[in-house]
Amino acid sequence: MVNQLLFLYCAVVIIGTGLVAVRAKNPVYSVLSVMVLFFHMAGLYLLLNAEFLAAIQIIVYAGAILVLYLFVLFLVSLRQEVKIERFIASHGVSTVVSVCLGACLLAIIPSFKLGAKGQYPVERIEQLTHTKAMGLELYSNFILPFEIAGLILLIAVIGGLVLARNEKEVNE
Amino acid sequence: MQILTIILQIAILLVIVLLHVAYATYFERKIIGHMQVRMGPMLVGYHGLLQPIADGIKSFFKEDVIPAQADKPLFLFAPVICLVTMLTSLAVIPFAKGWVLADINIGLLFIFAMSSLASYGVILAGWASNSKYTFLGGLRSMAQVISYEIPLGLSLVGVMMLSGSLNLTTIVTSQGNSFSSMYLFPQIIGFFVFFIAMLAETNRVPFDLPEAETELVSGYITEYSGMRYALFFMAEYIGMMVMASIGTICFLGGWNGPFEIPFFPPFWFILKVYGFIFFFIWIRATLPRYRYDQLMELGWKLLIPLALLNILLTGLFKILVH
Amino acid sequence: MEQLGIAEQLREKFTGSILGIITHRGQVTILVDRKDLFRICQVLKTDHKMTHLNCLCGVDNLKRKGAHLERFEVVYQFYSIDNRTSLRVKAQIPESDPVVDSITSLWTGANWLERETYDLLGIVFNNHPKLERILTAEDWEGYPLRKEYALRGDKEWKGLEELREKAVRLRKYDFYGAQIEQE
Amino acid sequence: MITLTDTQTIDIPVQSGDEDRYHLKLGPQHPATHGVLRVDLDLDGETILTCDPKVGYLHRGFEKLAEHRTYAQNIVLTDRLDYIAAMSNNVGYCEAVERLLAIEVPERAKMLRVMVCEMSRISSHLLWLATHALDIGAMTVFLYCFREREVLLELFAELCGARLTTTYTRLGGVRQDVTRSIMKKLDKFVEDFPACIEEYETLIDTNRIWLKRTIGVGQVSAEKALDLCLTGASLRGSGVDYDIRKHMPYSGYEKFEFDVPTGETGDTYARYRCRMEELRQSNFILRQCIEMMPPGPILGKDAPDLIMPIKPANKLEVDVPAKNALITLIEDRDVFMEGDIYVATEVPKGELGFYFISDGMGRPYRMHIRSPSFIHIGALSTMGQGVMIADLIAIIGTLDVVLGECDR
Repeated sequence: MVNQLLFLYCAVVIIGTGLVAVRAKNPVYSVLSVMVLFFHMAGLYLLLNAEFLAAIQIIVYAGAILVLYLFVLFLVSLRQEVKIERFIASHGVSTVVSVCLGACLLAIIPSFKLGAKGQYPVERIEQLTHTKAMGLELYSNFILPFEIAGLILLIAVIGGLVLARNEKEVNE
Repeated sequence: MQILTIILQIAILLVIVLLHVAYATYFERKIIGHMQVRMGPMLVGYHGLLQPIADGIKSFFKEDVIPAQADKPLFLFAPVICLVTMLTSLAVIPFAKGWVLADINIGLLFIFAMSSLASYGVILAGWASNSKYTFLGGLRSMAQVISYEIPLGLSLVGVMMLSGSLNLTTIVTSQGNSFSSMYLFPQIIGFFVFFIAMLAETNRVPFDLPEAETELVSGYITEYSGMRYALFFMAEYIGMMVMASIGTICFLGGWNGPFEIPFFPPFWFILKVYGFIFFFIWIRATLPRYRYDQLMELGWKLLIPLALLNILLTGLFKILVH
Repeated sequence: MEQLGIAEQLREKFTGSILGIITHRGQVTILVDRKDLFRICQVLKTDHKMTHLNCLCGVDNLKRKGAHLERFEVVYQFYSIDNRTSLRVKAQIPESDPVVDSITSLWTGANWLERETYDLLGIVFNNHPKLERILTAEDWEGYPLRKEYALRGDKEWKGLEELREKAVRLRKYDFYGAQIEQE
Repeated sequence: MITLTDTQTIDIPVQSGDEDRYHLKLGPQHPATHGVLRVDLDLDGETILTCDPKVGYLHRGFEKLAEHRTYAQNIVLTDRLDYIAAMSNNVGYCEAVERLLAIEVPERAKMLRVMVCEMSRISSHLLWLATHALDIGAMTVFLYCFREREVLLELFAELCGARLTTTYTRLGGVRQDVTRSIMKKLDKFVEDFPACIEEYETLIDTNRIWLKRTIGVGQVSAEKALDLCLTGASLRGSGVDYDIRKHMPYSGYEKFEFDVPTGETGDTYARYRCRMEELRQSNFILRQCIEMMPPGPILGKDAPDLIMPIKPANKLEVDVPAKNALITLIEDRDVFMEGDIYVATEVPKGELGFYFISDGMGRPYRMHIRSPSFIHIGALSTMGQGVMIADLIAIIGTLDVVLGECDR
């Protein structure tokens, strides 16, 4: 019962802050509402006993990526941003798009099945601790995708460095 | 009933920690004072012992000035974010065996999460004040937090690998009782990286760039006054204590000491934390401040490679032992 | 005397431009025509190693009588660190056309000294990169070091009132530049 | 509330145009600008694109004021120039006026002047070191320096009754003779001081962060330094051997033995080293002063009275200050002859020059003060280009400026 209430709370807040993020006139407020959203996402993870995922959600998304967003926001001239008109001019288009998206979401609801399935149901995770379970799975069955993801990130990092350096040389 | 006990525990912990904060400012002023051939506070009470209380009363009753052009809700909220995140991270710190509010599995990660959130307070304070100095202070803080979170996390990976857990109590118990089995010795590189990153994470000298007095007036707290200013101060000191506790738990063997103290198990833990805080203060009295780009260089070019090396060495060590 | 020697050499080089050589208390001053001032300074710097510009200031000669004196003069004091000699150069400037060449291209440090002279005496320097008021406010009226300028005025600086008005006016706007509704 | 449709033009500085630039007005109320200096900065991140120092907040019109006061009255004004080393200014001013009016100064007074000059040089350099270190972030040096400076200021107070605004010199000599107690205290100070210098150096000299923050920062070549008209330690740090005490000795400096320390690299560290060496040399000069102090009068025979002729007797126009000030006319003395003079002295900040034009009266017709701080701040816009904010603070510190002297 308590769990369900908590889930309800998190879900409502996630939807609410998501709306605020889109509707807020001040981009800083948008980013902040996204932060609150991430918190409640972490809350959802915790309800699923995925505490490692919850912590990473906060550290990486709220702690690092959103800070970067804020960084970028602050660097562009914010006061002018606040003054200009919103970027979607016609409400008609946005209504159509969001209605379509909503319909898609509703359409896939029946395919959800309650309760975790497969090798790691909640009881097993509780026994193993989530961190360990995830580590085991990630470094045994999913080692190849994991390495590929790492490689892609490395390429992105090197690409970023190269781009930054080129720009600097051009400036000089 | 259970909830009541927890609330009582929280209240006791809060009172003790806040008193510690008050007296940490006192000791900082006294220690720096004596290092600088002066006395420090002397007037309120015997040798100024009541000074923190006088300061508290003063800042509580001072006018809370809000700049007319500030973004009011964020301006009011920013110090609260700082303080709340710092206080929350106290919940997972084990002061002695069983002396912990929430013994969760991911204690270490939880503290990282909280400390990275505390930077929001700083950043928002810098932005919402709508002053150029606070804004630059906020920007600096952002960059500093992003770059030093990484070595701070990586430096503790070695400890996680040795103890095989993220739970703080397990980390302490796996270090064993004896002096020589503290992780300080096998993890000396990690400790070095951690110590420097810890200074940067708590915005202390020589990494106090976000509030660099002589460059940015007071950095992100330039526009704050009265109680809100004090909240930032408290957050900074609690941050120091949390970081010192993490250092104690992960490298110095937590509450383990050369002999047992009856009735008061956290004795050794608190002593080690005091030692850390004394180091903080000593460094503040001694070192000049880094420049912004030098700080970045140190973080990215020295600390992160060192931390990675430490992880590599620890991994090799583990493979060899098994 | 070495200073006099330099002065003589200059007189030979710039015939007609050196109006006079004065010695007082062991210091030599040459009076020069303002047309050749820049070139004389250049020669002093390169040929006579007068690399150090001690002093640059303007003088208002309103209350001083003299045959060679115009309304203003600009005084340059040079020193040669290698030869340990110094020389003073004075350029006379008439009131009707208070203009003289700037030596900022020879000494960057002269920039502010010339600005100061302009600020306090109203002498204009040709080719100066940024000839603006420096010690007084941007919209200051008059040139304080001129002799007819009173030591004590009887009114406030006019910028003060403008500032006050501006402060009152801006109080109406908030962080985003929008108007605050009056309570 | 935010009203998006309102886009009226108002005077709030909204950033526009070049978005990369961030305008920062550093000062005039800022802990690191040593008074009321304002520096208008254009920033790209933390790097300074253009740097435009603004001065004049402390402009009190001394040059104008001096034209309405007698030579003797103007000594008081010189205290307020570089209020950190008022003694040096007093001496510089009196040396200039004495040269202009041909007044002889007795030997003892000269030696006393050298003594107070060097004392104020030490005190000024100590304050410089204190604030410079504080600017870079080392706060302990600050209090150590003040410990020694306090001794000197107490000595000043004992000597002439004031710690900062001393007005110690008089035309033709000095105002007060030293007592035995002062000499004893000074002797003790001179004895102890070298150890104190070493103490400061152990704190910062080999500190890695200090070296990182000072080496290569604000570098000027010898040529560039001359071009910027830098003087004092700022010039000597670039390797130019120019010290007025050696080049144009005044007040009997030729009798003293001392070295002029010069640097090579011309960066903040070289200037720091120069000034630390100067502290030692000043201490050495003080030692010689104590040993060589000759007996005799402290005021010359032909020292003018404090009352000086204001107007030639044949002119009768009276202006406001002469009416208000209690000054009576006395006979003209032949020393007040027409002419001009430029006399420079080496004050802690650099070359302090006084340019006088006399029209034969007891007041200067024109007094121009060549203040080192003014020119050093002028050099800031060149030196501060392309560095970071923290470096700019270090450069302001290393130039050792005092705004009282800059704005006059």
